[in-house]
Amino acid sequence: MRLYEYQAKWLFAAQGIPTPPGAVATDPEQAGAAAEQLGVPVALKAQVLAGKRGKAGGIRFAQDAAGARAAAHDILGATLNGFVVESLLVEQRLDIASELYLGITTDRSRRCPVAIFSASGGVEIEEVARSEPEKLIVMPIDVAVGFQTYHAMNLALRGGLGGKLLTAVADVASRLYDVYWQYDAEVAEINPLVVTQSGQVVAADARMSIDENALPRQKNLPKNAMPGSDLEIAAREQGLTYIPLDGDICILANGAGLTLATMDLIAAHGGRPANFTEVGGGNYLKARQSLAIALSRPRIKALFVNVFGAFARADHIADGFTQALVELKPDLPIVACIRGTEEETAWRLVRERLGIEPYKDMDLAAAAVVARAYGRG
Amino acid sequence: MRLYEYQAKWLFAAQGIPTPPGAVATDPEQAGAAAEQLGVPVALKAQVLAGKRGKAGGIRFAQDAAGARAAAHDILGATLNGFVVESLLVEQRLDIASELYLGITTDRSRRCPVAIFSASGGVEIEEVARSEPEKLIVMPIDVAVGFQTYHAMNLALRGGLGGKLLTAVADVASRLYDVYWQYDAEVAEINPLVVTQSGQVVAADARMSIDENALPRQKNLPKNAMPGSDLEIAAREQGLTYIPLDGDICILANGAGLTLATMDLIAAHGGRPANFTEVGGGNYLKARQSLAIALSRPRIKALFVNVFGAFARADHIADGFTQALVELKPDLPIVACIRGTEEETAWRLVRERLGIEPYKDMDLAAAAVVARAYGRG
Amino acid sequence: MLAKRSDRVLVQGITGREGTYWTEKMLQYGTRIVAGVTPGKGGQSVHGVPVFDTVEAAMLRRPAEVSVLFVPPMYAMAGACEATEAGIKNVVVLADGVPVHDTMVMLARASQYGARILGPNGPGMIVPGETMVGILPCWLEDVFRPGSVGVVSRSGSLGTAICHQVIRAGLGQSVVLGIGGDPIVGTTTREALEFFAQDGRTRAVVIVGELGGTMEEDAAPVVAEMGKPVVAFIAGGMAPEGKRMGHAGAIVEGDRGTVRSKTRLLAEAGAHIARTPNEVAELLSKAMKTNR
Amino acid sequence: MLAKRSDRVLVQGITGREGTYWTEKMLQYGTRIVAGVTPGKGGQSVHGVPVFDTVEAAMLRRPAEVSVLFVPPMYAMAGACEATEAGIKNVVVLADGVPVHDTMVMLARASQYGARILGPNGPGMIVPGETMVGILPCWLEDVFRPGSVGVVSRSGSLGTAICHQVIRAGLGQSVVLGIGGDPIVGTTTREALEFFAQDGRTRAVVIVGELGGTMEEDAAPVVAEMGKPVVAFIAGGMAPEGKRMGHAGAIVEGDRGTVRSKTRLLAEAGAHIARTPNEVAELLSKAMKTNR
Repeated sequence: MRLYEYQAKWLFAAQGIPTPPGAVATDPEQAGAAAEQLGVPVALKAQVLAGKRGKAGGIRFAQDAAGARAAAHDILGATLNGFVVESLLVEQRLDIASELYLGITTDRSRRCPVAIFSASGGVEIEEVARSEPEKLIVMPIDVAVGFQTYHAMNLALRGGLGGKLLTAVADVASRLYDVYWQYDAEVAEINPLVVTQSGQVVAADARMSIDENALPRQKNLPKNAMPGSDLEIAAREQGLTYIPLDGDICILANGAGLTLATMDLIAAHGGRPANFTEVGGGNYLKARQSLAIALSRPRIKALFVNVFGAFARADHIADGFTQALVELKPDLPIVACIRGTEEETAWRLVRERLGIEPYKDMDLAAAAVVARAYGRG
Repeated sequence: MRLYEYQAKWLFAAQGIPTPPGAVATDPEQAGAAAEQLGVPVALKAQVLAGKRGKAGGIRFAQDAAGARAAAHDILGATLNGFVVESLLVEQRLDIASELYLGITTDRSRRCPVAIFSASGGVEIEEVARSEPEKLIVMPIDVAVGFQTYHAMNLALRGGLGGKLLTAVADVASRLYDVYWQYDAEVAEINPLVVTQSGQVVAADARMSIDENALPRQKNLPKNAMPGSDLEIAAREQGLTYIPLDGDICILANGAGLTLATMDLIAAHGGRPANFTEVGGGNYLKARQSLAIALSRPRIKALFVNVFGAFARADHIADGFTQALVELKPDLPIVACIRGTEEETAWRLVRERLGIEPYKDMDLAAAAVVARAYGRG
Repeated sequence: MLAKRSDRVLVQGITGREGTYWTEKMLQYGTRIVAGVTPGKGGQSVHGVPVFDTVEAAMLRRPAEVSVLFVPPMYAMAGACEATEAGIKNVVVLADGVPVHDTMVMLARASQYGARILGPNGPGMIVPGETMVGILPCWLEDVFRPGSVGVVSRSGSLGTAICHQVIRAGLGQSVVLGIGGDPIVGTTTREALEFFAQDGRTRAVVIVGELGGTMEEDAAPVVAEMGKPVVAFIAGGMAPEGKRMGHAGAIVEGDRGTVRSKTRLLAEAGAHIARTPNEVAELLSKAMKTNR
Repeated sequence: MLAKRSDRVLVQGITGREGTYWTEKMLQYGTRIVAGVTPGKGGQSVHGVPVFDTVEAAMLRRPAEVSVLFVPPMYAMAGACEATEAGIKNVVVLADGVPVHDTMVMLARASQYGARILGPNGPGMIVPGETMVGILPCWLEDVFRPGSVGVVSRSGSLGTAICHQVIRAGLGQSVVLGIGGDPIVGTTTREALEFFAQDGRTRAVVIVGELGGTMEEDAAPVVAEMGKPVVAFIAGGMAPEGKRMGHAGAIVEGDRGTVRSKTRLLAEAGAHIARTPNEVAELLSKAMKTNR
C-alpha cells in the first residue's frame, strides 16, 4: 500500500528525520493561507501516487500567497499521469545546494533489506544507476542486527561524504531504516535528500509503501485510499485483488500463478482477458463479490473459470462461484475448467447448478471460451 | 531503582498482563471510596519498598467500605520494616485457587536474562528454591532472540502446567519479558501469580527494579522517590552514591572498589566507617556536595580521603575535595592518602590548601586517621 | 533439503481445521507423521498422531526431521523459529499472507541454525509414491506419479496444473517443490535446480515461474551447467507490468523481473520455453527423447 | 584474549578529551596505536595518529587487533558492536554507566563474531614494560613493573592500589587485567585465571574482588587446579549487605555473593586471603618463597 508524500513525511518526521515545514491544502484558499503562514517562497506539490510528477507539471513554486492560490487553482482537479489531484502539499521552498539519494528497500534477490545511497540524487537517479553504477552504494542489512548508525556511516562514507554531512546523512539513514522496519515498509525512500545552502540535510520528497500482508498489525498507519478505479477500490475494500485489463473475457481463477497463466492462455488462443481476479487462499468465500465486480464492466463477452484446487479445495471454490452465478444470472457464455482436490464434487456442482459440463483440460477450455466469446463456437 | 507495587502494575497492565482492578489511596477516605467503587471485599496493601510486608502487617482485608477506612487508618503512617507507609493500594480481593511464581531477572553468572517459573508460588518461594529446587524452572534467555511465546510455553510446560493454564501463563511470561526488556529492568517479578477460582491468571503482586544506568533513556517511567534517609535522597538527587553507616570516620574515596577496601581498612585498624561515598568517574566534580552531605551528620570524628587516581586523575580529585574543604572548613582531623595519575600536583594542592602532608601508603594513613579520630594520635 | 520417505514429520497447528484435514491426507499417502503441536492441547491426538504443546516437547518424545506449519500468517515466523530452534532442519511454511519482514527474520534465524525453509506461501513438496508434506492433492493419479522429472514452482495451483502436463507427456515426477509465491522465499528456484542437478533420480526439470523478482534470472546459470533438459513456463506475459517500488526497486532489480527478461535468460541458458501450460508436455516429451 | 606488544591498537573516540589524553599516555608507554575513529572527523590526526570516520574505514587502511573505546556509556554498545563487526577480536570498554541490557547485547554479538570484550567499567589492561590499553597510570614506577604476578581486578582504583602492593613485595606484574566493576562483564575472573594458568610468564596471581555477583565463587575451581599460588583480596567486608533483586535474585544467586562466601570458597580452593591491601604484599612474598 503506497502512502502519499505528506503521509510518508509525517512518519519520517515522527522518527526525527528533518522535513520541510509544510501543510496539506485541498483548495486554493488553504494553499494561500499555508503560504502566508509558512513564509514565502513556497513549493506546491500535487499529492498523487505517480512518479515523474515534476515533469508532468505537478510541482509549482510561488513567491507570494496570491501566487500560491493561483498555482493551487491550476493543479487541483487536474489529471496527472492518470490521477486526479485532490490535495497539495505546500512547503517552504528549500535553498538547494546539492541533491542526494537515500533509500531502504527489500531486496528480493538478496532476501534482506538493502540501504542505497548516492551523492548524485534527484530525478535522474535511475540514469545514474545505469550509466555510473559506481556512484550508487548498495549495502545489504542483516535484520538480526539492524541498520545502526555506524552502518549508515559506512554507507555515506563509501558514497563519498565526509565531515558534518557524513554524520547528518548517516543519522537520517539509520532513522529511515527504523521507519522502514517499524511500519513493515517495502520501500522508504528520500529523493532528493537535499543539502541546503546553510548545510542542513532535509527530506525534500518522501516515498513509502507498506507490505499489505502486514496491515493487520499496522494499526497506526494513516488511513489511505490506494489509487485505482472505483472497481479496484471496491474489490480492495472487500480484501480482493482485482485489476481491470483492456479485454472482454472475464477470468476467475485460483492462485496468482494460475490466474496469470490463464490470462496467457486466453491470449495464446486469440482472446483478450478482461481482468485479473484471484480467488486463492480463503478468498473463494468471496467469489460472489469477485464475480459481481468483474462482470459489472460493460462489453464482457464470456466468463472463463479455471480452477486447480489444492489447499483451496476445488469443491469449495466451485460451491462459491456456482452459487454466485445462480444469483447473478449473467447473460454470457460460461466455460469452467476444474481440477484438483475433491474435483468430482466440484464437477457435480457445476453440472447441477449451472447446467454445463466442466472441462478438465484448460487448453481445450480456453479454446472453447475464446470461440464462444467471439461467436465462433 | 525499585518501583512501588502499583507503579510496576501500571507497566504490567499496559503490556497486557492481567492485574486486579485497584486504586491508590493516601488517606482512609480515599481507601473507603475505592472499596465502594471496586466492590467489596478488598485487599489493602501498604506501598513500601520492603519485602515480607504481609508478615509485618502491611496487608489487610476488608468486607466493606467502613472496614477499608479502618484498615487504612491503621496502616497509613505506620512504620513497616523501617519505612513509613504513605500510600495504599486498594484492590479487589482475589478468589485464590493456587499461587504460581514468575520472574525475569538478569543472571550475573550466566550473563543473560533468565526466566524463572514455579507452580509453587507465594511467600515461601525462596524456601522452595532451597528445599525443592526441581520445582523451580530457570531458563536462560538469548537476548538476540528474546523470550517468545514458545519459549514461555516450554518454561510453563517444564514447570508442570498444561491446557489453558499453560497458554495463559506463557502469555503472561512473554509479556513480562517485554516489560523487563523495554524498561531496562533488573528484575520483573510476579509473586504470587494467582490462578483464581474461575481459572483467570492475575498478577496479585508486582516487583520491578530498573537499572539506574539506563535512566537517561527511560523517559517514560513513573517518577519515583527511592527509599532512604533524607541524606541518601539528597545525594541521589545530585547523582551521588551515599550510604550512611553506623560509624564515625567519614570516608571519601574514588571508585567503588577502593571505597569498599577503605572501609575494610578503617575497620581493620579498629575504626568505624561512617559512610560509603564514592567520587569515581566524573563524580569528583561533585566532591563539595559529597563532603557536605557526608560531614553533615553528627558525631563524625575524622575525615579520611583515600585516592588512587587513574581515569579520574588524582590532581582533579584533589582539586575538587581541597576546594570543598577550604569552603566547608570542617573542625575535624583530616587524613589524606593520595596516589596515581598526576599525584605530584595533587600532593601540592593538599599541602597548599589544607596545610597537611598527604600520605602515600593507605595502611599508614588508615592507622593515622583511626588514631586521631579516637584521640590516640 | 527435502523430505524422504524415511523422514519423520511434525505438524504444527495439527488441531486446526486445515491441519487436521491435511494430516489425514498426508498419512493416507504414507507420510511418516510422528507428532503434532498445538499449544494447550498436549495429550490429545489427531488421526492417531499424538499432540504436544511445543515443538521442544514433541522432539523429546517423537523426534522429527521435517516440520510443516498449518498456522495463520501472523504466527508463521514464531512457528518456524520454534521449529528451527528445536533442531528441525527442514521447515515447510504454507501460510499465504506472511509479512515480508517476518520472512526475512525467519530466514536469518534458520540460517543461524543451519535449517532450510520451504515457502512461505507455497503448497509444500511431494516425492510421488513416497511422501507428501504440505497441501498438494497427492491422491490425483493424473497429477502426481513417480518418475524422473523434477518440478519447481512458485505457484501452487499452476504448479499442480503443470504436474498434470508432466503426466500427459507420459512421464512422472522425481520431486515437486512448491517454493512459494511470496517476494522472498526460503528456497529459491536456483537452489531447487542445484538440488535437481545433483539428484540421481531427476533426469529433466520443469521450472514454473511468473513475472516479478529475479529468481528465474538468478537460476539461469545453473540451467546452463546442469546437463539435464529444462523446460520453463513463466506466467504473466499478458499481465500489466507490476508497479516498481520506487527508484530503489528499479535500482536493485535493474531491467530484470519481467517475463521477457526471464524467458530470454533461461532460453539463452538452454531451457525450452513453453508459451502455454500444454506446451510443457510437448516440450518435455521432445526434450526427453532428444536427451536419450 | 590479551594485548601483546606486537598488537596494533585502535582508539574509538580518539578526538574526545579523554581519548586524546590517554592516547598520548599509551603512545608514550609504547602501545602500538595505529588509528583512531571519530565519526565526521576522518582525515584529522591526534598525536600523529590518523583519524577515520568508522572502524571499517580504519581497518581498511590500518588494521588492528585491539580496540579501546573512549565513548560515553550510552554509545558503548554501538561502538563495541561496530568494532567486532569490523573484525576486531579484542575490545576494551572503559565506560562506567553502560546499561546492563546493552552489555548483554554487546556480549551476545561479540560471541557471534568470536570476539572478546574486556569491561565495561574497567580500566583496561597492561603488560608492564610492553603495552597498556586503557586508562591505567602506567608511568608510575612503583605501581607497574614487569614481573611474574598476574593481577585480575574488578575495581580500577583498588586494582591499581593492589598493583602497588605487588611492587612493595619486590615483584612485578606479567599482566594486569581490569575486568570491570559492572554486574555483567565480558571477561570474568574465572576466564582471567584460566589465562594466567596457561601463561608461561605468570607464576602467581592476585585476585581483587568485591562483594556482589558470583565471579569469585565461579573462579574458585580454577584456583584449585591451576598449580600457581593465588592471593585474593575481596573488598566490602564492612559494607552493608547489598539489596537482593527480589526473590528472583535470591533464586539465581542462592547463598553466594557475600564477601564471606567468596573468601570461604577461594580459601578452600587454596587461595591466600588478604584482609587489607597491604597484606597482599606479605602473602604474595610468602607464597612466592614457599612455591620456589
